Amino acid sequence: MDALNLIAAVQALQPDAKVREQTDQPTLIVPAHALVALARQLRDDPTLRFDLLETHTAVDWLDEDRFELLYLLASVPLGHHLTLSVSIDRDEPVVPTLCEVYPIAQWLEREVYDMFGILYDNHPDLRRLFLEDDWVGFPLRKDYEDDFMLERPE
Amino acid sequence: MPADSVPMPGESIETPTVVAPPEKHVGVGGAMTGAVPWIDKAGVVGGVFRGIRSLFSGMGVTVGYLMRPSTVVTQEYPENRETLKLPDRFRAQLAFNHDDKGYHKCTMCRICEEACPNVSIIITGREKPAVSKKELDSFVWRLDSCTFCNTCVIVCPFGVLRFDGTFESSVYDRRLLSYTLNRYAGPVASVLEKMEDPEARKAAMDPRDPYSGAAVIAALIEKQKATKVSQRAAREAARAARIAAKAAAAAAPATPPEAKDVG
Amino acid sequence: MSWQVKSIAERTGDLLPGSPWTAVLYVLLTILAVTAFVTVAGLVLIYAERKIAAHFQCRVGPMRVGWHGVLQSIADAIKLLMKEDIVPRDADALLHILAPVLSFAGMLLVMIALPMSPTVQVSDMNIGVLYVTAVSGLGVLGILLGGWSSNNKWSLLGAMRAGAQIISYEVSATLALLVVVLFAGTLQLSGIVQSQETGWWIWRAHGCGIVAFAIFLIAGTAEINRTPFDLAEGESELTAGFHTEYSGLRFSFFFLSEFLNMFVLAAMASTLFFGGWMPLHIGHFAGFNGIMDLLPPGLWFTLKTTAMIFLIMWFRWTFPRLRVDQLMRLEWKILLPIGFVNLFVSAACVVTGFYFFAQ
Amino acid sequence: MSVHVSTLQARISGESTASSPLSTEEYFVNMGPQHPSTHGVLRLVLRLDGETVREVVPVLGYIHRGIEKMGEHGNYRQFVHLVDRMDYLSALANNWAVTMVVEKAAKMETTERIQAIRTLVCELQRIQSHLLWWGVFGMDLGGFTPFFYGLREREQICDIFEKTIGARLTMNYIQPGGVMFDIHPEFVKDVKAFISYLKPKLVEYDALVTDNVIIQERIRGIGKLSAERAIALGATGPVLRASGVAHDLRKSEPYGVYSQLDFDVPVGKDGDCWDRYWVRMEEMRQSVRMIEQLIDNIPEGKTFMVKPAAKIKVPAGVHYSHLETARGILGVLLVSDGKEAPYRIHCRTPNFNNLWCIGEMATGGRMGDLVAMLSSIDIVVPDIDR
Repeated sequence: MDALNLIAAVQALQPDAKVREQTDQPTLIVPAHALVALARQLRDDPTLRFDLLETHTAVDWLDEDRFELLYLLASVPLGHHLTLSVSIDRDEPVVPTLCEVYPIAQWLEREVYDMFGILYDNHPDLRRLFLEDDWVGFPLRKDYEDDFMLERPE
Repeated sequence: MPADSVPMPGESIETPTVVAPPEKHVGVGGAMTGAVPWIDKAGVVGGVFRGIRSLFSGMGVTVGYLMRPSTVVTQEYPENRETLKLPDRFRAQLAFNHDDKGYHKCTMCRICEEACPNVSIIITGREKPAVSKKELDSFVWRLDSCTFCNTCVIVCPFGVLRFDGTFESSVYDRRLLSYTLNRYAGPVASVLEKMEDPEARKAAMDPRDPYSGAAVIAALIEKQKATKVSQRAAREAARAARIAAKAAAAAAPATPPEAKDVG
Repeated sequence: MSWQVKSIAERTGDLLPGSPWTAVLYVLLTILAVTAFVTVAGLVLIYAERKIAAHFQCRVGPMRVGWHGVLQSIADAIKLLMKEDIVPRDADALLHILAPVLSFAGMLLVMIALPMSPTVQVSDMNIGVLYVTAVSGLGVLGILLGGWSSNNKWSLLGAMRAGAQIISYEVSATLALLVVVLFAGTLQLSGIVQSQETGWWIWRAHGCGIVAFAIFLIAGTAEINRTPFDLAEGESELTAGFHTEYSGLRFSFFFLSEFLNMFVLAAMASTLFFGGWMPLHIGHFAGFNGIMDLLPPGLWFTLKTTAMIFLIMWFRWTFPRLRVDQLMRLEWKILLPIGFVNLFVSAACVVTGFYFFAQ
Repeated sequence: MSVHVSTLQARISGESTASSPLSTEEYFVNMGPQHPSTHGVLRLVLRLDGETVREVVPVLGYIHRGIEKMGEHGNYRQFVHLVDRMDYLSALANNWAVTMVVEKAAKMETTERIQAIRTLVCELQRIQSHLLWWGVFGMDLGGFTPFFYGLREREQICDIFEKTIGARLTMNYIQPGGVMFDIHPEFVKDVKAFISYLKPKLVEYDALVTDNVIIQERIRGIGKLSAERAIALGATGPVLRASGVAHDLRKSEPYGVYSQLDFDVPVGKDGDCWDRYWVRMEEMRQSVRMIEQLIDNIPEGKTFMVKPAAKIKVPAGVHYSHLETARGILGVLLVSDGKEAPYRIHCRTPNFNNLWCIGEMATGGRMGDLVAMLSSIDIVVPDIDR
């Protein structure tokens, strides 16, 4: 399915979804509360069949005071791709988990929690993935400061 | 696309595949995995014999190598130093290209320093250039942090740098891993070659010790320490200001209703 | 011709006829002889294993210490002696220390019963086979204790595997030994060797010998914990199994006894199935037998044992390891039934006298 | 709302789930971070019942280096050499993944020659990676000798790389805009000699390992992963293909010159360890096929399209591209704000997702099986931790 049809098909499922500009793959901005339901529909719809969550990560838009969560979905049998983008408030970073739809999300979300401190609602096993449990701060946030971090001399 | 023509996982779109691992099962008929009681399995005798034959064929492979000492591939390293030849492009140590007279072409443009991903190249200039505008004092290369990515070599516009295959670079003191690559401090080859008087040339050049890099780095670290203190102070001030601003922003909407109540 | 069997015991008696010190001297001489032999044989075996393994794998092995690394084993021994001897804090210290000694002692005790030539045998017991089977079972005690006392789960897993494995395979190995005992009609090891004067049991017994030999080889390899049955060590699974927590001298005790057990296995296999020090004889074909007798019996024993050891090494450097449940199935479902059937068949052979050159 | 942040300690101090009176007490054991068959510093906390594995809790991060954070502090060209250190056995493919997304985003042009060289070296490296895996697989199953045979052949590929690229492991060869060097004059000859050397060796491998009855008994039928579960768990590469899903980006979304090459995608049936083994062995043969087609047909052309020192500007936005390494799909997600350095760069690494399957595979198996499964997944730990 080509990008335009794909976007139309998804928007039929979730009318709130808006197209995100400046991307090279079809990307839709989805409200956080609609995420799980939409993902389940995307996975189960026989014409879409997004059965593979290829990756999930976050972007810290410090200036706009929000986190953008990116879910890269792919369909193994049909071979098309779709990115879901969810923006959440930087001060209250809570988003529903996708673990029930895509089991792999359990690790991917743990990584994002570890690096960005985004909390996943209903996640069965939310803890840090790479860093130690007592690590302070979330390293991939743009305002993370670490005295040991190497800096390029001017 | 109609739903019934959607391929199932596994029968993906027009991909020529080699399916099915070979059916010749050389196992002993599941006798050892316990999936099937071994007596019930038909052809168990054949399976056992095929299994034993497979063991012998494996033994044949290994003994074949034992019998042929010519297949030994070990290189006994310090003994084969004479014959050991590394390829030209092998990246082991960064080196300066000095011409026959010992001059180099480095103009101190610092492109390599900027291109280096992890500050393994530190270039210092001379305080008082004698002849040309910019003169190289020391070109320090840190082997201890270099990742041998070769970027400095390909970005250099004058072909000053090269990687050579001198791979035996272990030392007992870590500080000795900072090399000064240029043999002398002073102007580039093009400037030196214009100077007619050999004595003047010599005066413009200052010999450099290859192991003096450690001193350069130590000085740099001292300088960075000083700047880091001030930088940290600035950072903390900015952070405090940010927090204050946020608190103020949080307090701001709360204030008017209070005022209202009072009023 | 018949070989005169004369053990060290008798020789010591010749040395000091009628003296009460004979017994003491005998014990001292035995200890000295066996210890010296064990040490030298251990070093040689370790060197041989490293070299043979290397050439199986297109390497050269130790090359630096001495000519082609012949002194490598000695250098390693010195290194092991100088290493720190660690007893883990929460380990059962007494048992931790005792375990390698037990393992080593089991191996040493077997060593005294082996007939290496008509004149080189420490003690020629009339229950030799029974003694060897019984005493070699002592080694498993050392392994179990070592794994249990280390207070390490990996060690414990390795020890439990080893215990289950060695005890299981002991059954098959003994069944295979019994075949030869049946044919030879004696438990005495020198007697078994003598009984092969007209030919080795491996070919005289109409296939029973070959089957028994195969079972003995498999079961024996399993008993000495070598690949493909090295589950007790299981380097890639259990890091080092029962000796994970051992270092220095104590580790070397385990190590040495493992290698010497391989020698014991090879010596037993060659004694029982290949005539031990008995040269290759064919029935009463005196001419051929005479030519074969030109080589001294000690050399025959060495050659056969070396061949056996090489075979065991060959297995190790070719085969992968079995899984623990497959190991048990191999023993109880395959080897043991075959062993029993083989025993009955050979008993029938003995009763009917249906084998080559039966007297 | 039920957001509860847990800790490792809480995770592994669960109660014993012994169900029958015969079952023994369960215990936890740490496999790793230093363990011979975790291939690096991976730590698996195992809940064991005797020899039976009840649960696997992977604990990651022992070699986490923050490559993604480092990427935000340098320019695009400087990021390329960092990804060498992720999956060090497919360093070239990693280079290519970053290069691909940068080239796609910045709309840089390449020549046929560049693409052919990239494809060629990546296929060589796939063989190299699978050879090492083959050796290690044999070693994990207790046979020591395959390790040396595998490394012996791999050494020859490393020598070829050494000549052309100048490095053996961390190459930094494929750059945005081209490849760092043109191929060495002896490259074609060396590769041909290697291919004719490798073919009989592959037959020998079958005699030594593939057909071996012990190997067959040990890896058949264990670690099964159905096609649906493999996709749901995000597995890619040989792990996914062994489960019967013919998903290979070289076929489905061809990059480089793969679309001009004739090759098959090996696919397994049951998704057990044996299928994974077989798929990798067959992939080596397919790679040999590809190299044979390509080696005589490297087109002429430039090998570097831009000046190496030229700054790369990527337009603002989200860019993603992925390719197939020896272990699965490596995707690079690039979020740019139009500046010289990436705003955020994220690598979707194959091993991360493949390792996640071990929990499902190993439960109920035995200790020895766990080692075989872990080896059949072919993990490279730095690629998981990044």
